[in-house]
Amino acid sequence: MRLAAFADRDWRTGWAFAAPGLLMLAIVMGFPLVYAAVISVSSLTLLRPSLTPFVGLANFVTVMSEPLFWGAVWLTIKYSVVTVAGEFIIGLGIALMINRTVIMKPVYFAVLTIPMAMSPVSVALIWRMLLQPNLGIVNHMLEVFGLPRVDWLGNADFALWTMAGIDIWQQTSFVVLILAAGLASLPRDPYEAAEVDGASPLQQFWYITLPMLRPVAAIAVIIQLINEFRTYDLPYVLTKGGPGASTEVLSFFAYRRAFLGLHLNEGAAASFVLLLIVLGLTVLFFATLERRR
Amino acid sequence: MSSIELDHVSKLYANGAYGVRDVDLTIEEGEFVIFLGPSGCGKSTTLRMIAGLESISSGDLRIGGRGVNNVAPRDRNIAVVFQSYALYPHMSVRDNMGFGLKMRGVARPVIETKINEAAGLLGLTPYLDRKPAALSGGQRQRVALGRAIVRDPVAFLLDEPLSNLDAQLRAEMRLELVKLHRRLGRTIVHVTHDQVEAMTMGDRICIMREGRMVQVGRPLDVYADPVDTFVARFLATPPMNLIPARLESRGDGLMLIGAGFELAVPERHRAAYQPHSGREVIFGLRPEDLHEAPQPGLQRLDLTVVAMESLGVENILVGQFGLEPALEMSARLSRHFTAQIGATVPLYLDLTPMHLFDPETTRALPRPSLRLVKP
Amino acid sequence: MSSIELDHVSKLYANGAYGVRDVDLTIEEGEFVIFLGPSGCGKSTTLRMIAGLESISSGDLRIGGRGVNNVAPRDRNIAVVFQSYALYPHMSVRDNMGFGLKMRGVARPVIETKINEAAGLLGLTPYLDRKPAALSGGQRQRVALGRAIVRDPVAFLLDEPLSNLDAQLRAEMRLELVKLHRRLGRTIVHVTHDQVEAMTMGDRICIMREGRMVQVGRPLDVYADPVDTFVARFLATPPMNLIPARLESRGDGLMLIGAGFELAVPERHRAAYQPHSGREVIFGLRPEDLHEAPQPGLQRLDLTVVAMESLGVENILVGQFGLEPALEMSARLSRHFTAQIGATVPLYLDLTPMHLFDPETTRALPRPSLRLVKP
Amino acid sequence: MRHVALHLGLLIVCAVILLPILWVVRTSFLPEAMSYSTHLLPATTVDNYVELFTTTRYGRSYFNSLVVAFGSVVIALPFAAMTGYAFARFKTSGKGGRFAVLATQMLPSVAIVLPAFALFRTVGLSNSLTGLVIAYAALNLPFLIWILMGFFEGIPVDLEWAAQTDGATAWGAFWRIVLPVSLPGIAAAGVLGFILTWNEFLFALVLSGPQTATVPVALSSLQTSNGVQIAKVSAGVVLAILPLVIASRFIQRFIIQGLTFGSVK
Amino acid sequence: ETITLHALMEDVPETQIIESMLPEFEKETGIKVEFEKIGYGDMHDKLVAQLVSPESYYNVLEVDFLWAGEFPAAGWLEDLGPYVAKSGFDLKPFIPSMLELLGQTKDALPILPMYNYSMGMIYRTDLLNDPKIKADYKAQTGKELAVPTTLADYVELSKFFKAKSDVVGAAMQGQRGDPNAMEFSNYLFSVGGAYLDADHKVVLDSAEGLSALKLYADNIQNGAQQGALSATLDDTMRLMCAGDAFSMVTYWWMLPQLDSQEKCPKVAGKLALSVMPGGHGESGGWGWGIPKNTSDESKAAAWKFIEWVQGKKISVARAMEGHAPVRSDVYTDPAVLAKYPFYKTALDVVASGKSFPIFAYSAQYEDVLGAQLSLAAGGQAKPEEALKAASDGLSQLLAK
Ligand SMILES: Nc1ncnc2c1ncn2[C@@H]1O[C@H](COP(=O)(O)OP(=O)(O)OP(=O)(O)O)[C@@H](O)[C@H]1O
Ligand SMILES: Nc1ncnc2c1ncn2[C@@H]1O[C@H](COP(=O)(O)OP(=O)(O)OP(=O)(O)O)[C@@H](O)[C@H]1O
Ligand SMILES: [Mg+2]
Ligand SMILES: [Mg+2]
Repeated sequence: MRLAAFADRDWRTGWAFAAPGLLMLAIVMGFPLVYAAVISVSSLTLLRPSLTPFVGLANFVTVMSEPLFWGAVWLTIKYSVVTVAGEFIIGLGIALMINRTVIMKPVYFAVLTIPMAMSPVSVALIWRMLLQPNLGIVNHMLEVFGLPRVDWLGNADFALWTMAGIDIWQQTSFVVLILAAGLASLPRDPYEAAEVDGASPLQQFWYITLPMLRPVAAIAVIIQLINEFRTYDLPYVLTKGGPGASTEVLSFFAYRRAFLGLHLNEGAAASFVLLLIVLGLTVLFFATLERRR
Repeated sequence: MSSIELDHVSKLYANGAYGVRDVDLTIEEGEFVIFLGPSGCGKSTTLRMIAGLESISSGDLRIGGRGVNNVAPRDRNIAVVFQSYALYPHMSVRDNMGFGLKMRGVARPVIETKINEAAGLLGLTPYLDRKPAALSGGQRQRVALGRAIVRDPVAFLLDEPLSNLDAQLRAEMRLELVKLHRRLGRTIVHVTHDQVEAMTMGDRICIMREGRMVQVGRPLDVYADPVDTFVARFLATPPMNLIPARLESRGDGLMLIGAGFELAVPERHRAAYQPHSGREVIFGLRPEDLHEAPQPGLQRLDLTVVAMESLGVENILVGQFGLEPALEMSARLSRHFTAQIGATVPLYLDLTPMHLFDPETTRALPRPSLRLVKP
Repeated sequence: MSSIELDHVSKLYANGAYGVRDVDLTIEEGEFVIFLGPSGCGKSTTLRMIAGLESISSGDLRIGGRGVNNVAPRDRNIAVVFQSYALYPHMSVRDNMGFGLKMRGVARPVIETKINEAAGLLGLTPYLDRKPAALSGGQRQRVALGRAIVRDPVAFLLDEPLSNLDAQLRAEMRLELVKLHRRLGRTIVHVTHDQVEAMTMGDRICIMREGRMVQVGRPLDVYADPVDTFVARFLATPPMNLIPARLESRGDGLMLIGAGFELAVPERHRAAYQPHSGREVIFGLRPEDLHEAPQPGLQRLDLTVVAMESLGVENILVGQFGLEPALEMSARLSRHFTAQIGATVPLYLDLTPMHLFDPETTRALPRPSLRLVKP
Repeated sequence: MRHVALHLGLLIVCAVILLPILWVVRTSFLPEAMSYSTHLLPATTVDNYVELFTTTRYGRSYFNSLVVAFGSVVIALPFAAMTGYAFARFKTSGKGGRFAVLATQMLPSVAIVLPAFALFRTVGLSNSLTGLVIAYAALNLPFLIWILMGFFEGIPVDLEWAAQTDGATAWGAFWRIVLPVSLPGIAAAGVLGFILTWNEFLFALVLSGPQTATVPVALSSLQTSNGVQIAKVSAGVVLAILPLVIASRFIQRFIIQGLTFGSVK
Repeated sequence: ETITLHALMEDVPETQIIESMLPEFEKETGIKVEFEKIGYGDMHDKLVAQLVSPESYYNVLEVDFLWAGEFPAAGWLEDLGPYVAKSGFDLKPFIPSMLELLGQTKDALPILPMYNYSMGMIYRTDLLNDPKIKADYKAQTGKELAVPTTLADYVELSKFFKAKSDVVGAAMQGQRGDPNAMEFSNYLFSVGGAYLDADHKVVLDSAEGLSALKLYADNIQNGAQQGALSATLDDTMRLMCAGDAFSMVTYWWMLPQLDSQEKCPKVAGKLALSVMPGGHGESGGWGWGIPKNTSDESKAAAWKFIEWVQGKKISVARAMEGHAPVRSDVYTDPAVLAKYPFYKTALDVVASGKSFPIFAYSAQYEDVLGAQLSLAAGGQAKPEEALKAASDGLSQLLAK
């Protein structure tokens, strides 16, 4: 009884802190989210903007029985995992390097922030220019070096990975940002202990840095994962999902359903499927982390 | 091959403050050295420089004859107990202790054995799987100690490793450290504020003050013959009584004359002190040289009791004597001695181990040492 | 109005381990209480519960008669020195010390004055503008202490506040704390492992063991009459000698008979111990009750010297006696006493303050206290 | 030796980032017709920049973006910090709550942009900067909450205890101790919020009107069915990069320099 | 209390031409018009948000022909018929195929044409007249090198150029979606195929359809530039401009942009426009609409504006600036023809244009078709299967 009473105080303080943020989130995001959820089980289309009759899970069934859907799911997972892994590994490497240098630090940092400051749409436009197969500078340089021209986005086997490369080029900076901040707030003490315990820089990284950075790193990974799952600007500008369906990721699929197909309800259903997948992966990810600890 | 030489080593911190100034010290292989000094005098800084964790601003550091100013800490193979413990917060006690061994490629079963052994020694066995955050202060300190003693390094640097332990455990640990030293024969540098540790554990003690080494010597030598009033007062509690007086020849005797008291300098010191006759001096006498009972050779001094502290083991008396403003002396007396505050009690001073210091330089006036050379 | 009452208070940690079990203690307003106990026995936990930082698993805590189980720490107005210091890393020493006052809306100039005063007292004046990271261990600890003493709280909770200071500074701080206590008259709970602090500073000492309070009393009472062998051994170093023996009536006398020794129980304890005649007991005698010179009433015991420790101030002798396996006793002797290892020396035991304990329960066998009631 | 390798690595990274950017900078100074030329600098002109401001409303959009990005961060950061703190320290709402908050960001924006538009329209906040600021503040919240939560979890609870016994309220401990100690995290979260807003497109498109379009919308409008005006896009991108590069000078103090508080036991 | 008209416009020259004349309109009528210019891809999303809301911020709409089925079907647009009747606006000069393209029915006129983007073939005259190439071609095929008249000829020619010269035969916009769907439509119409028959039955899956698709895939693979499958209009234009391609199937008004000494010095003066080989190409265009969810006053003002901007006078004035007219009287206007002689051909292109199926799901169908075309052209699907899928997709969408 008394135990509860004490916890109660903490509990209330906690809610007092959490409330403004949660309230704001609830007010601004709550309605759209609920509305989107309602739409996903309604018969609302742009041509017939009425929620009724409700159709239950029919939209989900429709969407899932679409031949392109499961391909899109698989593609999205593949794409997200590859980009997040790439961004994390490269980003961690860069963050560590930056953390260790003394001189030039601000310069490196300034350069690293550049890609973040570009919206994905402009990044896509720019890379379309650079990778233009016939006139672009990249293929031109390849040719200068005696290499064959590459059909970066027009080849079904390549397009997704080109897109992933562009995404990594841009988004790695974001991972660096968070990891660098995480590194900066690690305590110095354990490193001194590790030094005298004879740990090499690599071992320090593996046994000290990585575990201590884990909470922040995990969050960076998750946020990135969510962002990648929702990617739609890049395929929108770069490939429109093509060639064929080779870059048709799930949120682009949802976009097509909602805005081209005018079936907001099916778009919402596809979106919720995506949400469930990401949520599942997120929970799984944290469960794994916790078990490994 | 693992002597540690500090050759005019200084440490200047970024803010312009000196941590250590011009320290010159050679620690022989296998020696057990105690660092002692007031808070902030540079003990930890010196240790950290030896470990390689702090850059050396000037001077040279050699380990086993090899200059190591630029050698990374991990290549020096030194085990350190940090004053702040510096435990790995994300590792269990077991992993904390095993880390150093693991890094040096020791086989898993060997590590396990060593950890279990050390944990048994330190009373940490029930806590092996906890994280440091769930330990008490003393338990954390023991983990820090355990992390060092499982290893077999070139030298151990222990920075107040027992400060947060209870007296009993501390006594046990003291013994264990001495045993460890005997068994491995490794150099040990031990920072402590504990008089018992300082006096009993080390081959030598090094007394630091404001970044400098002021006296280095065998514990009882330093205790018996402090080079100045600082060391004289520093080494024991209650510290040595220091009384301003004048040295005067009286017949063929030499007298210490102060405001309201006169004491005769013992025969054996007369020759040494004679040259200073007629000068102001500071007269030093340790509290344990004031006795409650008269004995031949002791000189009587009447003290008005100002304070009486019963430590259980013994009683400390603080008394005043002489003219206004009165002088003060403390005396260590038996636990059975009692006296009312304000009462006047006669105490009997043994002046044989007396000291005289120059009031200006605070340096001791030389006299033959009373210390017998240890066997 | 600021007594602190712990009413069957327990603390169960999340991992199922008890930090504190069923502690029942009333600390009067203005009392100076010492907590003493082995590492990990629950001292810090108790303090943190009083401060309101740790939830109470069961039992009631009252401050000034008011139940405070659910009162926030800041509303208890208690100053704490944390064992881990818990300094604010981003604030200068000055701001660290002033924070508590600022939070309570004290005027800036007043804060300044108080900080300067405390800093002077603690020898921190030159460091006021530094961040804690640029301080030595002892300096940090003093900042932690300073943070508490600038305030005027209902009670001070000091968790080993002097452990990392040198002996001299510690003596000064001890004095300052006592003065502070006199001046403000606030309740102080002080955790320490230092015997001098424990014996001299507090009105009462509370000895804890494995989460329980085992003895609470005035320091000299506890010293003179420990309730069990744990307390007997705990309170001093070297600890009380505990020797297994048998109590036997011999004529109208009462004898302690062990493997190779016989000692007569002094007259004054005979009545109390008579009922236990014929039983196995543990005989306890403190090292300071072994003397080097014969005196009337002392009983001679010949010891073979096993170890001799010169602490400067005094010498500790560890000797064996009796049959195989030999029994061991330690003795505190004067600094001038010397003996070769292996030699046999006669020592003279004063059995007046002797103790007997039940070997099974380890509890003391009752006898009239020798302690005179303090005036 | 290690230093050399380190800088070499970083220089390679910088080259990978900078080469495309430099090509963009170059393109921004070329006439549209030459934008695909493979020569280094066949001609130079500042027309692209001039036209951005004269024939399109890029200046206005730029201003809008700054206002919206700053505004939303200024609003979201305190809220996020508080909620993140509650999550980290008080375990408020448990794991479920944490994931629920994050889950609000897991829905592709295409699914909520129309409902959000409906909401904003109803309360009269569509087509206004205020509306955008609020929308982005809310959109950024979940990520910022999570990031800050991660940082707060790393702070020893001792410090807050000390503050509370010093008489600070939970709020005081948070404000005066926790926040300053986690400045790198705050800075990172702030930057993150800024760039998320600075780059977001769909909400900006749907919620904004002609006076409130943001930079991504403005740049996107250069993709016409008549072709992409890539030279102008380049110029716009170069301008869009500037504020963050300038700001990085200040941010880096917190983020990569660290606070070097060190241990204080 | 003047009314301000708000329009969401695509940021293209057509819009800029009108925008520059707006002050004139305001002076005449006192009605202020504000254009918000964004990219084509973003317009639909933004418009839809406004149109489904209780009151639209935009009170004049620029509507693409692809939405000409959807917007009226959703009931978002006013019928302009009564406005025409009331103001006595003359519809006769409007090219019938344009009116039809933008959804005019017997009963209603939801959208009034604004400008046209029908497609034809632009090709390099210099290459066609190059004696060496001529000889080569003759040697290889035994035929004279000439402007192709059938699709098969065109593809063969295209492949020849790619194989035998340093230019590719066709700059093709093969990106999935609008680009390839529009391009393919030309191929389909060129071989005489159709999406729907007169009774609105799906006839895409026919022999003609298959031959069109095969030729299309063949051209992408063997006649077009590398990366054609990801190319958009922009890419093809730049390729043509760089002189790296022999031909392209594109909007007819691309000609002046490419045939410009200033913009494309490599090909200026060496280009010509023709109707798509086979005689029919894809037609396309934009129109004006008035949303239902606005006030009556603004609807009236909107009509006034539409009437003004599509009237003969302004249309001619616009044409002089490069406007692609929807009125035949503008194409034949002497001043216009004097400035742009190729408008004569353009009129053929426009008049002969056939239309992509216009219904509620046109935009989606474009995407469905685009996906299948992309699969087939990329070799990921057999033409027969792709065509079947595309055709089935159309049936399904029509059935909705
Ligand atoms: N967070 C925790 N979770 C579980 N057990 C804990 C936790 N904190 C402390 N303990 C355990 O509770 C017991 C009491 O701890 P406490 O810190 O009160 O000891 P202490 O008496 O202060 O010891 P010391 O003198 O070493 O500081 C210890 O055995 C410790 O291991
Ligand atoms: N990072 C630093 N920057 C500036 N001065 C420092 C720094 N670290 C320590 N100092 C100063 O250097 C001096 C020596 O510090 P050191 O830690 O060696 O003392 P110490 O002898 O170990 O003291 P303690 O017994 O209190 O631990 C102190 O006065 C301290 O204030
Ligand atoms: Mg130190
Ligand atoms: Mg403790």
